[in-house]
Amino acid sequence: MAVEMAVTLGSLRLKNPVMLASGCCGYGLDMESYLDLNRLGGACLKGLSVAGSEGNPPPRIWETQGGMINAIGLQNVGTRRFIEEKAPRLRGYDTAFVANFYGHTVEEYVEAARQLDAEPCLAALEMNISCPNIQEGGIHFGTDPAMVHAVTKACREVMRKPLWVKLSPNASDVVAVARAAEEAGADALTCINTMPAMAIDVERREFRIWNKIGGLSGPALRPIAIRIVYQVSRAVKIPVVGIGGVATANDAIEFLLAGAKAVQVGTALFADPQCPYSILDGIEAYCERHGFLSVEALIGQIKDPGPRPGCHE
Amino acid sequence: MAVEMAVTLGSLRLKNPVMLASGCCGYGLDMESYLDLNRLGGACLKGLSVAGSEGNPPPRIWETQGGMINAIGLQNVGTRRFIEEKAPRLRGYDTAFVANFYGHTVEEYVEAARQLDAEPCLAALEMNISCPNIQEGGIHFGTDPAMVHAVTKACREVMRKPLWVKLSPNASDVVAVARAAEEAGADALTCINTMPAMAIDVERREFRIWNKIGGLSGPALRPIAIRIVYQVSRAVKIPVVGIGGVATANDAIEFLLAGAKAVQVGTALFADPQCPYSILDGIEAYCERHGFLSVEALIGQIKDPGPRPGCHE
Amino acid sequence: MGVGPYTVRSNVRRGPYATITVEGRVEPSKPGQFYMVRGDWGADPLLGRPLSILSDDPSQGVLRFLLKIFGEGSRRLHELEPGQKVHALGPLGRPFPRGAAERGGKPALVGGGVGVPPLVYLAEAFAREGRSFSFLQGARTKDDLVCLEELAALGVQPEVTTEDGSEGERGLVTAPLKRAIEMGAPVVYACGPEGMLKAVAALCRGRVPSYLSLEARMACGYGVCLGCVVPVVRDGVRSYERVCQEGPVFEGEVVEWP
Amino acid sequence: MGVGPYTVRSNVRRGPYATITVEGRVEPSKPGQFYMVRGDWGADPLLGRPLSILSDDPSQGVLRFLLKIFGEGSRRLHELEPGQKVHALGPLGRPFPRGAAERGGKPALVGGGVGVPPLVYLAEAFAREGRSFSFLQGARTKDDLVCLEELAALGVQPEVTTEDGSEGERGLVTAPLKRAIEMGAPVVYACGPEGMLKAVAALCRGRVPSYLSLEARMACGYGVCLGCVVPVVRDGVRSYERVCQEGPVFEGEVVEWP
Ligand SMILES: Cc1cc2nc3c(=O)[nH]c(=O)nc-3n(C[C@H](O)[C@H](O)[C@H](O)COP(=O)(O)OP(=O)(O)OC[C@H]3O[C@@H](n4cnc5c(N)ncnc54)[C@H](O)[C@@H]3O)c2cc1C
Ligand SMILES: Cc1cc2nc3c(=O)[nH]c(=O)nc-3n(C[C@H](O)[C@H](O)[C@H](O)COP(=O)(O)OP(=O)(O)OC[C@H]3O[C@@H](n4cnc5c(N)ncnc54)[C@H](O)[C@@H]3O)c2cc1C
Ligand SMILES: Cc1cc2nc3c(=O)[nH]c(=O)nc-3n(C[C@H](O)[C@H](O)[C@H](O)COP(=O)(O)O)c2cc1C
Ligand SMILES: Cc1cc2nc3c(=O)[nH]c(=O)nc-3n(C[C@H](O)[C@H](O)[C@H](O)COP(=O)(O)O)c2cc1C
Ligand code: FES
Ligand code: FES
Repeated sequence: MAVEMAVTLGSLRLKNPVMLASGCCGYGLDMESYLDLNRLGGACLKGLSVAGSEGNPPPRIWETQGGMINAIGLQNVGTRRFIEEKAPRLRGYDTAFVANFYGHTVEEYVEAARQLDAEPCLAALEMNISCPNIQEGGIHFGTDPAMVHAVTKACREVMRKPLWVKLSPNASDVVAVARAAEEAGADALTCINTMPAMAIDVERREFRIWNKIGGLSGPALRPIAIRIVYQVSRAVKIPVVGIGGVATANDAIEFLLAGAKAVQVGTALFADPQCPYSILDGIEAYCERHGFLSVEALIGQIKDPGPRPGCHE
Repeated sequence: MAVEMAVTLGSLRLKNPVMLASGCCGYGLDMESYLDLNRLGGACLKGLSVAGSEGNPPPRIWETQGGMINAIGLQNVGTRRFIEEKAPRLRGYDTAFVANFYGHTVEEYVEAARQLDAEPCLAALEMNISCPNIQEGGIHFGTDPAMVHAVTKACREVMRKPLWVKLSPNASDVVAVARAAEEAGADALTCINTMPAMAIDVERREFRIWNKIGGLSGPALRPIAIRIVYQVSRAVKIPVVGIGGVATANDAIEFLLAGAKAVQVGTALFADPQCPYSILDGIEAYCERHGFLSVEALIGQIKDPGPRPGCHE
Repeated sequence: MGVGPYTVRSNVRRGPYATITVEGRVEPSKPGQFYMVRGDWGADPLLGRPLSILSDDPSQGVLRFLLKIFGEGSRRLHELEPGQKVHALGPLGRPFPRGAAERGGKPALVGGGVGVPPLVYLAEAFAREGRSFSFLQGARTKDDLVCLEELAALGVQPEVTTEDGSEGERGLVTAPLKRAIEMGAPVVYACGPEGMLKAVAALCRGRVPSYLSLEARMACGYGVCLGCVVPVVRDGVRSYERVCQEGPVFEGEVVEWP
Repeated sequence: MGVGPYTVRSNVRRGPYATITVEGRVEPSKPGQFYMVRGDWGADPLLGRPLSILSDDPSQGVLRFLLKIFGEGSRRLHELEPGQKVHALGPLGRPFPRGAAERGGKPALVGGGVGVPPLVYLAEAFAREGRSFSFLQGARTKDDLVCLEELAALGVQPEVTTEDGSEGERGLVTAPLKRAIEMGAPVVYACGPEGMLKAVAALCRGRVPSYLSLEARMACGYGVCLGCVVPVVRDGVRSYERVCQEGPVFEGEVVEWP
């Protein structure tokens, strides 16, 4: 029995549901020695901005129990140099490259979206909204449905490619943010970005990370991400891409059953750059074992007993 | 050099900064075979409501990487039976018992607060606001500053004992929630409760937890908790109590340096009910090694380089 | 109550099974009690795993478990090497009550899979006291029979049933149990998979008292988390009781099956 | 590039130090390169730890590291037992450039602590090629001197300095290095604690090219996370470069010290 691995996210068809996560595979090219990108569903590239960024001073990372904190500071070469220097080398691949982009104002988002939309090697754009809005006193875009609506709409208007919006877990009502993005024209939602976190070196009494606060990623985050994928995928009609702590096929299947149409692998690549292969093999074997003819048939297929209003403690 | 271990939270003096967390030590009594409660700073008892609760059906718990999910459903005997059956056995202790309480309406909170406030064995009350407000369509109290203000104020008015408010990490702007509680008269803030989370049994395609969603606790959560303690303790004047993944003395010291006046130990008690002893010993040794004459001298003493506006990724 | 560091003395593996002996300070225990066991590793896995006492010797500071690989936690315990440290908390829970066994006749001990160890411990106690009893072990297939050596050392001849007939009688353990009850067993002690326990409870209901050792996911094992509850009905009143504290042994009559 | 499962062949411990030999598929490497090494455990610790190659033998599929306990990750690696599985990714990073060594004179190899292993590997390469060089090892005290056996096996007599004078010359390694430079060393290769590297860079600046192998916290080790950067200044332009990719070996002249 051959399992149909392809999944469809709106107008975009991925050859399988396993992608690389933004910030965890550079511009794709650095993965070449380890992975045949053409075997993957796709890869989300390091977050880009119009101006580029040299990133934060070190230390930028710290490992925690079951996870890690990073504050890279979105180091990137800028959209222009990306298009000139990196994109040409991506054009030969037969996989879906998704450019992740951000800004500090709506205008910066729109300009990045406009430039990247014109780049033929990209299958879609993924908007990172876990950034401070410097016009609104530094509130993070992603925590506020109204700001998410505004920035999504503004970008959608200047683009032709599919627009994915990547949600932050740090929102009181992530479903409201998801709905705002959908209403404003998002084509898919990526759930989730990292959770703001901190660690302290008690011997030196110093922050472990230059930026004090960084983003928590890895397996520690997965139960939060699964919950959000489940909540969001039931609340919107557009496809959801699951991300957060995927390291094994079982992890990926958890996301698919919860309602994600595809998954992205981030932190797990650091310990094992080839884990996407075993994830793919495992998903296929699972489908065979459980009689699913396609990955699509699996999506959202958790047996759901309906509303459960109990308390969390 | 004898280190002064006592800490003062408003009008309440704890003999040391290590407490047991609510829901992780029953009504205190179940810990007796393992711990001399009189050696601890205090213990927060299992969440109480006026009506009591039989709790959720099993399965109620699931282990995740570096953490666990629980949805006990706040099983408790109710305030009345607590006062009649449990409290008398707590009266002989020389430690600070804190009753954790909750409701599904403001009235339920107020009634629980009123009853517990009259119980002499209690040093303070800790309000759990991570519960759905059934009058407001099930939105969790803890995510909304206005609701937190209202419920805090209402309880404060009927009480004499110190009122601690236990914040949920699941708020877009946890500082706004903290400020609302402070303004409404909270005497201290406990940071943090569990984070909503989910896990799926992929072989059976079933939720791991009857309630589908449960609360994530344990070391996985600690970097999030440290960040929140740091943010909140800098934003309010009332004391902050740190909680989330404390298992070792270093973990506790991280919280104290971040700005917590005391810590609570929850999930770590499950693997080692005596870990509070080693935490206490370790804090004392740390103070000696670093020349702190008292734990109070340590609180908030992270070397802070000032604002760091970098991005989290 | 022991909350101790222990050292692995030996770990004898047979396929997915392992008989693990640890050394340390061991408090006296009774058959049916268990320990929460954890290796000396990081925060993944985080919690101890409940394991029944197979046998112990407080005077020698020795404790034995029979373990089967189930998921990640048991896989890690299976890999322990002699000399490695483990944390174990126990003995925990209520043991098999012995009152009904005094009534004369041969109590029936019914075990399956990793439910067998606590019954081997019970058999050892009975054997030491010179009481006779019958020991029934059910398994899917021959390879899933456990503790045969331990039973042989006690001079116990287990009545074996396997579902595929690869050893002993073909079928379920309820067949010989039915005969044992007909022969006048005054009480039934059982531990094993849920299906087996449910069938044992049904068979015993109204005829003979049964004591079933249940399994449940546990976080603490000592009563504080309320994570391990099962619904029970006592005097018509339904409530949740903790498998680690009110159990793991429950009267068959009170258990409400899913 | 090897992304492999390896098996621990031996782990020889001396206090906080351990010389760990693993077996598996080993790709050819050069001195200064490293591997990301991780035990076969759960998600805590999560990431590999960068370890310099002490020596390797691709034809025999053997790889050796010298490890010192620093925190939790290295403590867990220190505890590995023969037969256990490890994951190792490598060889990674740019090796020590050899061009300047061609110029004649004796290159100076300067190591301290866990910075010594890559220099032992370099010494081995020089020895094999029949080049002469000087090998300086600095330590706080006698017990922190490492790889003395390996050096002896290569016939290398290291010039030793200890801060407390417990072995060799009392003082810092910069003293013999100064002499080596005065004697005409064409190039300096160094790896060790930040303070040592900074002093070496200062001493060499303007006199002799220096190549320093830096340490940084790493998540991936192969260039994708941007976690391991250090500020460097090239042609007056400051930027962040990745220790795992543009390094770990940098010219002393370009490194901007904290
Ligand atoms: C009182 C009692 C005594 C037991 N005695 C033995 C014994 O002597 N030998 C033996 O091999 N096994 C015994 N078990 C079962 C054993 O505890 C589980 O097989 C083990 O916990 C599975 O953990 P895991 O990490 O391998 O599985 P996973 O499924 O990966 O575990 C995930 C979580 O579920 C829990 N869990 C999963 N299955 C069970 C189960 N059947 N019972 C309880 N918790 C479970 C785990 O503890 C863990 O918290 C006993 C269980 C109980 C409750
Ligand atoms: C290129 C390179 C080569 C190295 N070669 C060796 C070697 O051959 N032998 C050896 O013993 N050590 C070597 N180290 C240092 C070794 O990697 C660290 O001691 C180790 O990572 C510490 O991990 P830990 O968990 O014990 O410490 P923790 O402080 O608990 O580690 C926490 C985090 O910080 C990182 N970290 C802490 N200290 C260092 C450090 N000095 N360098 C890099 N990351 C650090 C860890 O990798 C981990 O992510 C090398 C480091 C680098 C960068
Ligand atoms: C080092 C690092 C860099 C990241 N950079 C970005 C980024 O540039 N843009 C973005 O949207 N997400 C970024 N992320 C977040 C990841 O894409 C992902 O959402 C998160 O790490 C959770 O997934 P994981 O647990 O699989 O890593 C980064 C994560 C890490 C660890
Ligand atoms: C099994 C369990 C039950 C809990 N019950 C309560 C409760 O009744 N009231 C409450 O405010 N918090 C409750 N909590 C949350 C803890 O008090 C604590 O905030 C959280 O677990 C994080 O701390 P930890 O990582 O140390 O466990 C419970 C946690 C667990 C694991
Ligand atoms: S396992 Fe915690 S109460 Fe039973
Ligand atoms: S460690 Fe990831 S880029 Fe260097």
